[in-house]
Amino acid sequence: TTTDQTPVEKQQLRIATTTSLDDTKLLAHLTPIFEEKYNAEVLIVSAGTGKALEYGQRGDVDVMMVHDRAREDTFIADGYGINRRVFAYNYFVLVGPESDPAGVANMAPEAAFTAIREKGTAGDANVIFVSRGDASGTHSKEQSLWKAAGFNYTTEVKGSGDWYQEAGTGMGATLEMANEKEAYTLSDIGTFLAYKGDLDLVPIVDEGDSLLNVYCAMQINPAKYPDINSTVAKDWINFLISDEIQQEIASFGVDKYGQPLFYAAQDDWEKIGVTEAEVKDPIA
Amino acid sequence: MIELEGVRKQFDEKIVLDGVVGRIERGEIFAVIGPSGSGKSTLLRLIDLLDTPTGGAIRVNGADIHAGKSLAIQRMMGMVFQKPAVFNTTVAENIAVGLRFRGAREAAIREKVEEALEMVDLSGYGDRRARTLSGGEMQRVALARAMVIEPEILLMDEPTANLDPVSVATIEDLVVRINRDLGTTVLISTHDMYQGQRLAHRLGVLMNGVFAQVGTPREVFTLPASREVARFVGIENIVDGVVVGENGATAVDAGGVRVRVAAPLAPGERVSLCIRSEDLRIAPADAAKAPPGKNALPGTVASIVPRGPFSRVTVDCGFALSSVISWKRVDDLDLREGSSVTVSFAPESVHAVRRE
Amino acid sequence: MIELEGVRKQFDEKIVLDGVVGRIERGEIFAVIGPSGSGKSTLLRLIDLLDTPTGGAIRVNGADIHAGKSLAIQRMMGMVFQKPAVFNTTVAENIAVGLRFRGAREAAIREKVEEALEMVDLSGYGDRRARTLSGGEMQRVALARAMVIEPEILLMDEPTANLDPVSVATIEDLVVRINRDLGTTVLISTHDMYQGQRLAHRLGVLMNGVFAQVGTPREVFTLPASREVARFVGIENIVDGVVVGENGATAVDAGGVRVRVAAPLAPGERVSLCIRSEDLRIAPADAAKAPPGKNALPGTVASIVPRGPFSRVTVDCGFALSSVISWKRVDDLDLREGSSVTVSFAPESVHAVRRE
Amino acid sequence: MYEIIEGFLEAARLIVTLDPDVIAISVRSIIISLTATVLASLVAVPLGAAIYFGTFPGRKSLINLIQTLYSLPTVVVGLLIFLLISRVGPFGFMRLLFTPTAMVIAQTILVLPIMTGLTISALSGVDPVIRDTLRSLGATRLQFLANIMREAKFALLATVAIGFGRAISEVGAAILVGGNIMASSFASSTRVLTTAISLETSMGNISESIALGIILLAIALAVNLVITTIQHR
Amino acid sequence: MYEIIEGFLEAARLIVTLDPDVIAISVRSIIISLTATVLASLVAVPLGAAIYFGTFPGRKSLINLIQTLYSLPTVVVGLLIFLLISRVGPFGFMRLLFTPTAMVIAQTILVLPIMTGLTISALSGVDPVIRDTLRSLGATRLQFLANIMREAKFALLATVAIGFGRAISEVGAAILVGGNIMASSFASSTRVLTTAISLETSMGNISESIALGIILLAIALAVNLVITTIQHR
Ligand SMILES: Nc1ncnc2c1ncn2[C@@H]1O[C@H](COP(=O)(O)OP(=O)(O)OP(=O)(O)O)[C@@H](O)[C@H]1O
Ligand SMILES: Nc1ncnc2c1ncn2[C@@H]1O[C@H](COP(=O)(O)OP(=O)(O)OP(=O)(O)O)[C@@H](O)[C@H]1O
Ligand SMILES: [Mg+2]
Ligand SMILES: [Mg+2]
Repeated sequence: TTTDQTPVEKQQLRIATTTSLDDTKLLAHLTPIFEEKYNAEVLIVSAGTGKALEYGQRGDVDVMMVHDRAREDTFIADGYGINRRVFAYNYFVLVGPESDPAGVANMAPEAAFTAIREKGTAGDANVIFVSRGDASGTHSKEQSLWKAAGFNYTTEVKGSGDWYQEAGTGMGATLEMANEKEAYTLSDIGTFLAYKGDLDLVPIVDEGDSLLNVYCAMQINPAKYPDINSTVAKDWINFLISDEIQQEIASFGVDKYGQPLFYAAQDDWEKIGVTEAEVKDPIA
Repeated sequence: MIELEGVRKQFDEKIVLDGVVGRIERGEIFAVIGPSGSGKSTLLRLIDLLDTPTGGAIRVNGADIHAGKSLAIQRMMGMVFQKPAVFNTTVAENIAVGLRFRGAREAAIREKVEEALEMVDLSGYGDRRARTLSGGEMQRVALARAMVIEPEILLMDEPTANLDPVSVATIEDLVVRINRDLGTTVLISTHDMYQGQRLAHRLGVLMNGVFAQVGTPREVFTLPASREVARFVGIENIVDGVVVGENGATAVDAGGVRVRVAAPLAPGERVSLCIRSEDLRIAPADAAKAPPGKNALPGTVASIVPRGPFSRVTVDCGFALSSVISWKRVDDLDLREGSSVTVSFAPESVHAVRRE
Repeated sequence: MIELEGVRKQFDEKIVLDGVVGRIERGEIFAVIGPSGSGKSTLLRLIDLLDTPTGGAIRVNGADIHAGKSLAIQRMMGMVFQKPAVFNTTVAENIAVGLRFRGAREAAIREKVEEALEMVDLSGYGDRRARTLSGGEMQRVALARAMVIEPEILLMDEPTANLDPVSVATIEDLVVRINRDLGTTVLISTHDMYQGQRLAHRLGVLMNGVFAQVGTPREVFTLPASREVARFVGIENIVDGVVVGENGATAVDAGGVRVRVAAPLAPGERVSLCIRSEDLRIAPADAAKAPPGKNALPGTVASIVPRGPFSRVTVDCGFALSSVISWKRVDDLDLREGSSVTVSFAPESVHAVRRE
Repeated sequence: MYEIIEGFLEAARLIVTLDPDVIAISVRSIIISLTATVLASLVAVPLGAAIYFGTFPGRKSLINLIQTLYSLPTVVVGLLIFLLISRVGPFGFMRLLFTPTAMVIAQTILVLPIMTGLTISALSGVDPVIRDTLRSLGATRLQFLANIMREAKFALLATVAIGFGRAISEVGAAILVGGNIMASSFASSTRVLTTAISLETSMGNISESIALGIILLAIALAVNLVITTIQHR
Repeated sequence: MYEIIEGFLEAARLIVTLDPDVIAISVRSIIISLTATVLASLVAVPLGAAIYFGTFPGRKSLINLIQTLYSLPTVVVGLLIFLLISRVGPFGFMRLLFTPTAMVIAQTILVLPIMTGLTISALSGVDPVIRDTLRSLGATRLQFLANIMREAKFALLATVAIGFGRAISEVGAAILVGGNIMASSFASSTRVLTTAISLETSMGNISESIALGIILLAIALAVNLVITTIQHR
């Protein structure tokens, strides 16, 4: 589809993306390559996962890039999304003050969460956990971690005391808040690295499969919205899982942060628990 | 041309106009005079379609103007407000506004504005910012602004209240000229009775919500319809009394003093006698007797107050009578407080009004 | 008490006051008269510390009031503005403002306000919203507001411009009373010369940025200092001529007609003769000759114009001379346009001013 | 579009059921924004008066500056306050960041320019003769100001209405210095209506957002009715 | 605090080096917000005049409603427009979402209440005698309005300044309906100064945010100077 503002020959691709992909500048790095190759124009709308899904559900974008498996499944099951492909992953990290008042450094994630909650509910004023509290992918992950640790999130965590505070904002602001309050929080690695210079927070727990953060792209179902731009959408997703771009993703950020922000999904499909088709098969 | 048919206007509780009836003829200069707060401005505003009467009708050329307010009727009229406001622009632009509204051409506008400025003695003020003008200058701009559109009916609400006598004379001449040359009907409200009289063909005296009297200046000034009107039009000497018969002629007994009156009155009637001060003659007490039939009342001078180029001499003849005479004459007669004098006046100079 | 020492005021380019010099005594009523735009309001505003002179000084009791503006000096004065504005509250509150500023007690305020309302004839208006008052009512509220604080100096800028004669008389009486009873110094600007004269102990005629003349009303009215002042104070008959010697007496040749003058003048001088209309006597042409030494000029009636309770009769005697006489007398003399008459007046009635 | 209708229903439901979270958020919004408006009035009105009646050099430039600050984005205000009160900032020792107090400060500063500017407008609307009359009646500075303000009452209260509107509707500063915290105690929480709306929106809960927006407008309406009542008294 | 100083330096650098991205964003901000302000004026001024001079029933309630809408949060405006123009909305077929046009619409609607309200205030500041004089001079409706507006010029232009300030400083609606898109073509992009500031802030780039804020204020200053010049002419 085209809008009136663009030159006729250029196709427009509208992408709704979770903020972490945009904030890390990964997409800004990839789009020029795509645009040149496919003579297309990419329009990126970055929003929280919930809002991104809303855009997708209303047919306002052609492609969605998010990191919340459970909601992705519902989205696809409801018939809004098709052709999901996983193109990158990295890890969430539990960050906190260097002093680590709950003493949870290098514990397994679930154990660390349990310990923090215990100290917090016991009334240790130094132990605070700041939650995104905004139904983002990160918030979803946090909730699933509480669940894995054996707690009922809505009754036993949320509202169980002033130790648990919902920021209700984006990752950056949540990190700022945790920094100010010398509190723990769960962050995606990309945002944390981008902010690191301004923060006194350090990674407390950064290992464990349950911290896995998997990014996927999917097409909005043209059956729902027939005039959606499905050709370029396909091109984009196939572009992401192409060998060349997988390389780009794997090396992105090394020069700036000394470590990669994302890992290519191409060869690690088993580790991240998806099918090979989902990382490799181009969309027909 | 303008007919007032029981015009009423009420603000909240307060009834200001209580059924004003009157008729202003085409080409006439009609002055509305009346005390402060009597509703002169209110009446003019109703005629100029700026306010709606709460009762009655106002007809212009037969048509009820408030029935279907129309621009055509509005444009027949021009109004000068009591406290004029000027637009925040130059004097010339202020005067041009009405012409612009009527789509006049630029050259015509410039010429007419120039003429109007001259008329109100403000030539050369065209480029001044109107907001910085003095009170009187502003009033003259407002006048020029209303006159320049050559309305059929010119409404003026105390247009010379802030002007000095020389300017007043200029403006009055202008009004008379416009009325004479263009046939403009002029309705002017004024608190200056002399102005009303100088200018107007007829006067209406607005009091207590109605015209207490409508008539030519001479009628209103010499034959006021009531004690109140008499007082308002400046008749200094108003004496209350009762009519008595006296040798076939009519006389009025005012607290023991008899005053002869020319007009026939029924004995026993309670009346107020109005005697204009200029009809009184003050002479030394020992001067030749007044001719028979004339009133000649002895008295003593109670006070002498300067008033304009004259002095106002008040004589106590049982009741107070005052006369306005020139300073010179006061000196000639060697009048001073306490002097014994005779006040004489003709019975024809006495106007009697019934008291309720 | 108030000394004006070369007071100057300039707005941008325009010089309004150009070195006004004068002195107003304690307890005096001083009237500033002058044409519209001559700077009367400007002068009063400067005295009331509302504006700053661009030159000269104003002293009150010896102190330059603009050198160190002080509340104490401000509070000595009260001012009534030419176009008064009222506060958006009740009439009573409007009048109370100045008292409140001075911290008066509630009971005292109530009493004084009631008194003031009565003084200006607005009893019962206390609870009205001041914004809805008529022009004249507002002006009376402004008067009451300034008077109620009993200032030492009362400044009034055309305070009766919007009032009818009855109200004017009330206010004038009030001013005289305040001046007499409280010793208030009153400085009043007015375009109504008669008012100036009725009220003022002395008048200042403001013209071209300075006082063209300062004097008692009698001085200003009978002996104007210049042709301009003469014209302004309403002397209708101003005749230009050249002084000639005539049989030892002084006479002036005005276009061939000789007028005798009592005052000694140097022959050859160019003068203007001012003759008040009330000093003229108009008699039928065939009436007895005027006594020797009096001026008696033959002429024909050029026009008869009603003016107040009088008529203004203009006679062409080579130059125009007009006199104001009562209607009755016009009828008695059977005057009409074209009638041949003789105009007579004493040489003492002629005031001559030098022409530049 | 049905989200709008749903929003109304949701708003009705939240109000009728006295949803405790919503009530806490609404009360917090009212307290914070009213406090900020009152504080801002206390500064803006005297400041506006000082500028309007003042005759200092640079007066015109100052007025221009104030008008320019109408465009100050709330985020920028938030950032500046943030820098001042964050732990490493000059006022960091006061530990104000992420407290309702910080939000009051930010909103006060946010509405100051417009309230000051509108105060100047309100005062210039007073007839100059009224000013002269007050001076002439011997008003002290304070009496003068009090009376001029009474004359300008209508416009000044309209200014307060605008200030309150801007304070309660802004979100950028509130979220930056307040943090949109939902803690279990009322005092530690900083979530107000606008930040809650933002959050709901970012979660894609459009009906809830609109419901909260309607509640916010209902509050604004109530405040305006109070102001209008005072205006016409 | 050093971020503020850094912000100034950064702003200077961005301006001096004519950073093409910053210039594009700034120009877009100006175009969108000016357009919105002009459109809003075209609606608000006649509307305000109609309300001020009108005598219909419910007039007072309408004015109250308008004052209430001063508190309309930008996010709520954004949401409402979003619902209207998103693909499944009633105007979805026009494909306006994520275009500068959508942002203009949102900002226009956002500033309408305050501009209408202030227009009413501006008109009520005109001396009633001026109104009577115009009527008396036989003004048509249009001539009447044009002249009243000329008399109220000062206050009306101040209204425009406030409208522009609110438009260019708002972010909630801009981000919702614009999407903060940085595309390769100017016309397809929707990033404006405020959304860019939000983005920089969310990425922790405080100096950059402040730099952009300073540029925004510089633009506002320029626009204000123009308005002031017209006011005093
Ligand atoms: N602020 C101003 N700027 C420019 N000119 C002014 C200003 N104020 C007054 N003037 C001019 O100064 C002159 C004197 O004004 P002022 O008001 O003192 O006259 P006035 O004698 O009171 O006249 P009037 O009898 O008409 O009230 C006028 O020509 C007026 O236009
Ligand atoms: N809007 C209003 N609301 C209430 N009363 C009003 C209103 N307008 C005028 N009045 C009252 O109506 C009466 C007549 O007012 P109007 O202005 O017509 O008097 P006027 O004869 O012109 O007086 P003046 O000679 O003092 O100008 C006054 O008592 C005035 O207070
Ligand atoms: Mg009147
Ligand atoms: Mg004056």
